[in-house]
Amino acid sequence: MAAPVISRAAEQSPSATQKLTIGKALNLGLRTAMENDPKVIVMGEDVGKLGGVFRITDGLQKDFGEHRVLDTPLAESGIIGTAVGLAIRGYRPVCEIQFDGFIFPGFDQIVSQVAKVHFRSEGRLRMPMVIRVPFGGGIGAVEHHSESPESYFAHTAGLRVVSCSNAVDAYWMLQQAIQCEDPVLFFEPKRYYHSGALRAEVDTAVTPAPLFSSQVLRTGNSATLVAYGPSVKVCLDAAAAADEDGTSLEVIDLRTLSPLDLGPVFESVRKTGRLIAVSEAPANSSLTSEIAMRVQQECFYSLEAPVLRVTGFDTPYPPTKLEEHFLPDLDRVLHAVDRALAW
Amino acid sequence: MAAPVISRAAEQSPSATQKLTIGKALNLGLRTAMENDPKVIVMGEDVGKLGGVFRITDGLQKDFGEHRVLDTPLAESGIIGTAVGLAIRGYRPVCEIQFDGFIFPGFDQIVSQVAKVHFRSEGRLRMPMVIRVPFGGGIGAVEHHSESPESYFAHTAGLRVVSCSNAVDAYWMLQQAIQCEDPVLFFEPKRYYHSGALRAEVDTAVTPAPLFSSQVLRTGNSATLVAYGPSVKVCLDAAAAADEDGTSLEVIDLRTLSPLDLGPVFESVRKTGRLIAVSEAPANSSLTSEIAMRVQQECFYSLEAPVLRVTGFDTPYPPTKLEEHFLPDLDRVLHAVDRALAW
Amino acid sequence: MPPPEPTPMVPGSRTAAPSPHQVIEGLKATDDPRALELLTPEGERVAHPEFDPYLSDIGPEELKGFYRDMVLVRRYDREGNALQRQGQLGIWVPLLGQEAAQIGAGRALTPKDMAFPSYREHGVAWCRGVDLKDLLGIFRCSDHSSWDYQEKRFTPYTIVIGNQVLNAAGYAMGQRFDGKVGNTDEAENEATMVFFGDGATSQGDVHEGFVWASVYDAPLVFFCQNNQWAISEPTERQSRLPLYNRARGYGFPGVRVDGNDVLACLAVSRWALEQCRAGNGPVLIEAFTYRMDAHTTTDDPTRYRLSDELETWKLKDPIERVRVHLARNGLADNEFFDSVQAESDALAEQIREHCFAMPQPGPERVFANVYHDPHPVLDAQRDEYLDYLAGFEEEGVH
Amino acid sequence: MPPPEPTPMVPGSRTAAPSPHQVIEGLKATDDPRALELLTPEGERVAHPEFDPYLSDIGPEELKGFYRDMVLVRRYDREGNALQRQGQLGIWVPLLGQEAAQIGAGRALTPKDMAFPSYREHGVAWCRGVDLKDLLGIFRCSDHSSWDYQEKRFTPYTIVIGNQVLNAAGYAMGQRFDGKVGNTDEAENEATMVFFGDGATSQGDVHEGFVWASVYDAPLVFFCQNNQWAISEPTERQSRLPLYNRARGYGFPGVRVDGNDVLACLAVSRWALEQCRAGNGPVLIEAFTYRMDAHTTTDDPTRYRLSDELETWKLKDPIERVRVHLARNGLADNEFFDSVQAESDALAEQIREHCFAMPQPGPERVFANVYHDPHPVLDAQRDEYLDYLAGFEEEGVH
Ligand SMILES: Cc1ncc(C[n+]2csc(CCOP(=O)(O)OP(=O)(O)O)c2C)c(N)n1
Ligand SMILES: Cc1ncc(C[n+]2csc(CCOP(=O)(O)OP(=O)(O)O)c2C)c(N)n1
Ligand SMILES: [Mg+2]
Ligand SMILES: [Mg+2]
Repeated sequence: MAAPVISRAAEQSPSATQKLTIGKALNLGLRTAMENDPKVIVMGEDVGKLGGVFRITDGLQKDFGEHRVLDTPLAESGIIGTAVGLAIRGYRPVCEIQFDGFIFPGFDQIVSQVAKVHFRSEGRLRMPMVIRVPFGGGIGAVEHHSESPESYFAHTAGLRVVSCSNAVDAYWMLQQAIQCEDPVLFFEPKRYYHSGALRAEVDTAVTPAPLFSSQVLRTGNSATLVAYGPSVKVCLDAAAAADEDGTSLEVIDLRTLSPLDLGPVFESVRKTGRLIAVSEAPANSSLTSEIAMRVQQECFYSLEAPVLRVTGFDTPYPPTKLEEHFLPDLDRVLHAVDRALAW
Repeated sequence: MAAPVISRAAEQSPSATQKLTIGKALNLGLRTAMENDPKVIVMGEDVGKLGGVFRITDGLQKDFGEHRVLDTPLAESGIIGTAVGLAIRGYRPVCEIQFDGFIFPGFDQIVSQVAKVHFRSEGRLRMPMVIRVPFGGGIGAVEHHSESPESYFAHTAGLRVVSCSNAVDAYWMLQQAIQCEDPVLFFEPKRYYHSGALRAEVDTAVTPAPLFSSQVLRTGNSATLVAYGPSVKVCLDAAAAADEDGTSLEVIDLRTLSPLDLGPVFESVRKTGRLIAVSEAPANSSLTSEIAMRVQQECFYSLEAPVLRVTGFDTPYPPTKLEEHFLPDLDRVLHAVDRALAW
Repeated sequence: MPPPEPTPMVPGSRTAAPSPHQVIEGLKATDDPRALELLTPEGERVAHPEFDPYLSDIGPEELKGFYRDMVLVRRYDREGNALQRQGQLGIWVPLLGQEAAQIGAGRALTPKDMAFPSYREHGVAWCRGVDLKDLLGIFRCSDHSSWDYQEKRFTPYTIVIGNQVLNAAGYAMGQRFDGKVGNTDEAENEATMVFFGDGATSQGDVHEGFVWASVYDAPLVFFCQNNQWAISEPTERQSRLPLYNRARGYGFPGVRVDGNDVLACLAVSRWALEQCRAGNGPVLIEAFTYRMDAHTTTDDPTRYRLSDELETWKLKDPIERVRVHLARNGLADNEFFDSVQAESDALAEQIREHCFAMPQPGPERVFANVYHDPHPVLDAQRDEYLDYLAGFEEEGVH
Repeated sequence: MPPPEPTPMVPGSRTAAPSPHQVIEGLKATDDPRALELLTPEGERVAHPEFDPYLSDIGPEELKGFYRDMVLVRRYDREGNALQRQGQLGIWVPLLGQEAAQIGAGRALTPKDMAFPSYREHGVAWCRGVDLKDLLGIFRCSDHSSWDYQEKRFTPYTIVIGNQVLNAAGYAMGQRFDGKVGNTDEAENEATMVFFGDGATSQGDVHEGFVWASVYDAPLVFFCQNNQWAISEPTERQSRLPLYNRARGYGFPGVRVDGNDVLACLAVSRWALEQCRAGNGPVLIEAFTYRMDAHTTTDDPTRYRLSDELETWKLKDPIERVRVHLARNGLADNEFFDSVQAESDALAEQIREHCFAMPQPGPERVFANVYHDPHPVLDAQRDEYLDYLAGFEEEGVH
C-alpha cells in the first residue's frame, strides 16, 4: 500500500496547514483514519474506482486495496446490514450513502440493528460505524437528491448524528466520528463539497474541538441564529448582511444534532432573547422543533419573542427549478430576524 | 359474499348503538368500509384465516374472499410497494403492519413512493391507502413490539397521520381514513384493543367528527394535557385523579398527528397558560417537540410556564419488565402538572 | 423454447395457474444460457422455430417502423445530451445503445398493457405515445413527470432503484383481480411490464417483486436491461451468474435476449406478455445490452472503463444492424433513410425549441398537489410564503 | 453430491474462488428435489456415498450424544412453554419438532465458527454452549439477550425477520477479509451460519444477503428451517417452488435436507461449512421440518391448520427415530435412556428454579448501554428520572 504523499507531509510537519475544500478535507480525513487504523474500511456504491459520485473517496481504493474500499452491490440495506456484521467482527465500517434520498432502503437496518445492537447486547457488542450522507439541496438535481433526512435519525435513540459546515470540521469531525465507539450518522453539506469560497486552511496538527459540541461562529447581541450543515453559510451571510444594517446576530453551528449540545444556544438566548433556527428540512416534528422545545423550556424567562424557524416547507423537495423557494436563504432568515425583533 | 349480520343490523336501525371494544370497533369499521366500496382491500401478514395477530381483521377473509383480504408474503416493503401499485390500479388498500417495530422494512416505499406519488404526478395519480399500525407499549412483549414510530411519519410530507384512542373514533376514523384520497398512517393503541374498560357505545348512524380534527375530551382551567392514542387514557385518569385534589385539567385528544389541528390546544392554553404534552415516543425531534414549538409561537404571551413533556425516554424500548419506567403514567403526568403549576 | 400451452382459467382464481408442470417446462425452456438472437450484428435474419411465430406480422413496413423508432429516440437522446451540455437541462440520462431493447419491449405492449419505467426509458415512453417533449421537464428539473399516465399507461419515472418493481407487481395483481388474465377473449386480457437495470437486481424490492408476482401469478414481465454497468460497477459486483437465472429460484421463466436485437426483444417480449395474459404469471427477460454513453451527464466513465469496450460494442449497434438488413435485402431505399433522417432533424429542432420555451414554474407549485384533500397546515405555509414574496414585489425589491 | 475439490486460494483474494466450473458443478449437484435423508422415520440408516464420509467420526457415542441433546432441548422447550402458561414468562417461542435441524446444524459448527440465530434457535444455543438459563431473560422480558456472544460465538436473538441474514453476511465477509478461508491449515479456517425461517425468505434482506455473500464469496451457510408455517401462512404464500431452489439463481448450491433427521442435517451442514471454509462461498440449506407447536404461546394454530397435519408429522418425530435406531441396533440400553430422562428432569427443575429466582432489573437499566461513550442528554434524562423515583421513596409513596 503506497502511503499517500499528502499525509506524509502532514506527518512530517507538526503544524501542517493545507487549504482544502470540504470535499478534499473529507477525503483527507478518511485517508488519515484509514492509515491510523487498519480496521477502518470504506463501503458503498461506486466508492472504488470512481471515488464516489462526489469523489470523496477518490484514490482510496487504489492506495488501500479492494478489501478496504468496497464497491458494494446496489442495495442500501445490504450496505448497512453487512456493515453491522463487519462491526461485530471488529471492523470500523464507514458506509457511503450515495444521496440523502437513498438512505431509506437501509432505514430498517439502521433503526432495528445499528441503533439497537449495543443496547440489546448490554454493551457486549459495539457498533462503531459511520454512515456518511451527502445531504441537502441547492444542486439543481432530480428527485431524491436534495433531501434533509437528519431528523429521522435524531429521533432514533441509539444513534449519534452530526453535520459539518466547513472544511476544518469536515477533516476532524469525520475522523472523530470514525473513532467513536457508537454509530454516527455523518451529514455532509454536498452543495459546498467543491466550493472554492468555502476552501479553508486545515491544520492537521492541532487538537480539534470535541465532536459532540456546538460552536459559536460569530457573536452578536440582537438575536441568535442556530443552524447546521449547509444552512450555516446562509446564517453567516445573513449575519454579515445584518451587520451592515446595524443588527448584530450571533451564529451558532450546531455540529452535533444528537446528542444536541444546546448549552451555547441557551447562553446565547439568555443574552439576545431571540432565536431563529434554520434548516433545509421540513419543519414538522423535526430537529428545529426540538431546539425550540428545549429553548422555551430552559430560557423561558429570557425569550423576548418566540423561537422562530426558517426551514424547508412541509412538502416533498420540489423540482429544483423551484428550490430557491424551498431553501432557506438570506432574505428569509433576515425576514425572520425582523419578525423576532418586532415581536 | 355473505353480508355480515352485525352490519345488516346497523343498516336496518337508523340509530344503532353497540357496545364495542376498540378492536371490535376497528373490525366493524373495516367491514363496513369493505361493504361500502368493493375497491377496498385488506392486505398484510396473517390477516386472512387468522384474522391478524390481534384479530382486527377477524372474519373478513371468510366473508369477502381471498382477493379482498390478502395473506401476503412476509415482507413489509412488498406489502406497501404492491399496495402502491394496487392504488394506481384503482384499489383502496388497507395494509396491516403486524407490529410498530416492523414498519421499517417498508419505510422506503412509504417515504419515497406513498408520500410522493401524488406530488410527483401533479395530482394525476392518487394514493388512497391506509397503513394500519398497532402501536405503543404496555403489553409485556419482546423487542420491537412496543414502539411509537409516529413522529417519523409526521415528519414526512405527503403523508397524513392519525391515531384513535377510543372505540367510537376507532370505528369512524378508520372508515374516514379509508375514504381519504391521501395516504393515511393509522396508529392504533394496541394495548387497549381488547380492554373491557374502554368498551364503549358506538352509534353507527351518527355523523362523526371530521377526521383531521382534535377534540377536547375534558374541560379544565388549571393546565392542559394533550395526548393521542394510548396516552389519552393516561391523561384522562390523571385528570380524574387531579380533580380529587382540586386541580382541574383540560384534556385534548389530538387524533390527527399530521396535519396537526392545534386550534383547540391554542385556545385551551390561552385559558390555562400551561401545557403538558404526553406521548410514549422518545422525546427528541418528535411530535411533542412540534407541539411545543407551535404553542410557544402561537401562545407566547399566554404561557405561564414552558410547555412540558411526559414521554418515553430517548432510549430504545427497554425489556418490558422495565416498561413501567419508560411509559408515561399517571404519576409522571401529575408530577409534570405540579412542575408547571409551580413555575 | 415452446411457450407452454395457456390453460384456460377462471379469471382471478388463485390456484388455476400455472400447474407445476408448466412451471417446470417454463424453466426447462430457458436452459440455454446464450442470448436469443434473431438479427445478427451483421444484419442477418436467423430463423428460430419457437420465436418466429411471434414475428409473423412483422413485414418490411414494420421493420422500417422500428428503424424509424430507434433513429428518432437516439436523435432525441443526443439532443437531450447536447441540451444538458449547453446548460439547458440540469442532467441527462442517455439511452444510447439501448434503443433495440426499449423499442422491442415497447412495441410488444398493447394499449391496454401498463408499463412502469425506471429513469432511462425514453424509448419505451415513445412507444407508449408519450410526447417526448413532456420528458424534458424531469431533466430540466421543472417537474417530476408530466404526461397523462393513465391515458398513456406509462407511469412516472422512478429514481429510487427498485421501487417501481414492487409497484408494478401490485398493479399487475390488480389486473388479475380484475379478471384481466386468462380470458378466452384475448382482447380482454392485460399485462404489465416493469423496467429496471442490472444494478437494480440487488435491491430487496426487486426480489420482493419476484416473490409477489410469482405467488400471485401476476401478469408481470420483468424487463431487465443489463447494460453491464451500474454507474461505475460492472455486473460482476451484483451477481455471479447471468441475471436471467434469478427467475429460476422463484419458479418462473427467465430468458436472456440480445438486447441490441430489436426483433429478438420484440419476440421475447410478446411471448412473455402472452404468458402473462394467459394467467401463467411472471416472466423475467434479461436484455443483454451495453450503455454506450456515460451513466448520466454528471458521470465520467473514463475513470472506470476502457474505451475498447465501447469500440467492441459499436460493432453490435442496435440501429446499424437493422439498417444493413433493410438495405441489403432491398427492403428500404435511400429515400426512406433520408426521410427518417429528415424527420429526426425536425424532431431535434422541435425539442430544442420546446426546451428553450419551457416556462419557469411559479412558487405555488411547491405547495400544490402534495395532498389531494385540503391540508390547513400546508395551506397556511403557502399563504405565508406567498405573502412574503408579495411583500418583495410591493417593495420592488425582487 | 460430491463436494467440489477445494481449490487452494490466496486468503482474502476476490477472484480466486470459486471457478465458474465449480459453481456449475455445485448447482448440478443439488438437482435432486428430494430432501436428503440418512436416518428414516423408522430409524433405518440409509447409506449415501457422498455424505457418509461427513459422518465417519460419528459412532454410537456421538449418536447418543445427539439423542441427549435433542431430549434436553425439547425438555427445555416444554418447560419454557409451561413457565409461560404459568405466567412466569411473557411469551415462549417453541422449537418443538425442530430439534434435529438445530442439533444437526449446531453440532456441525466448530468453536471458531460464528452463528447468527433468529429467535427460535434454543437448540443451536445449546450446541454453542450458551447456558439455557441465559435464554430465559428474553422471554421473561427482563433482558434482550445476555450471554457472551464473542465467547460463545452466537449473536443475540434477532426478531426483525431477515435482518440477521445481512449481518451474518457482513461477519462472514470479515472472516474472509481476515484470511480465514482457503488456508491449507484447515484449523485456520472459519465459517458463519445464519438461521432463518421459510417466511423470512420473502424479505429483501435475505435476498441481499444472498447477493452479498455470493459476490464476496463469503463463508456463509444459510440455514433455512422450513417448518412449513410463518405464523398462519403456509409456505405456498412465500414461494412457488421448494425454497432450496432459490440459491440457484445466485450461483451457489442449495440443498434440501430432511430437517427431522439429525444425521442428514449434520452431514449436509458439515459439507456446506467445508465449502465455505475452502473459500467457495455460500451454501443454502433448506431443512424441511415441521413446527409441531404454535408459532408462539400467543398463537392459536387451530384457527388455520388441521390437526391431522400434526398427527402425520408426529410419525416423523426427530427424536423418536434416533431412539428407535439406538434401541433396535443395541447401541443404547434402558439405563442410557433413563439417565437422559433423569438429566432432562434435572434440567427442567434448574430452569424453573432459575426462572423464579430471576431478579427484576432496576430502572437504571432503561438508560444503560444505549451508548458506549457518554451522552449528556440521556444522562440528564436518567438523573432526572432517578431523582423523581427517589422523591417517591422519600415520601414513602412507592
Ligand atoms: C436506492 C438508490 N440507491 C442509489 C441510487 C443512485 N443510482 C442511480 S442509478 C444507479 C445505478 C443503477 O444501475 P442499473 O440498475 O444497472 O441501471 P442503469 O443506470 O445502468 O440503467 C445508482 C447507484 C438510486 N437512484 N437509488
Ligand atoms: C419484519 C418483521 N415482520 C413481521 C414480524 C412478525 N413475525 C414474527 S415471526 C413471523 C413469522 C416468521 O415465519 P418464518 O420465517 O417461517 O419463521 P418461523 O417463525 O416459522 O420459525 C412474523 C410474521 C417480524 N418479527 N418481523
Ligand atoms: Mg445498468
Ligand atoms: Mg416458518
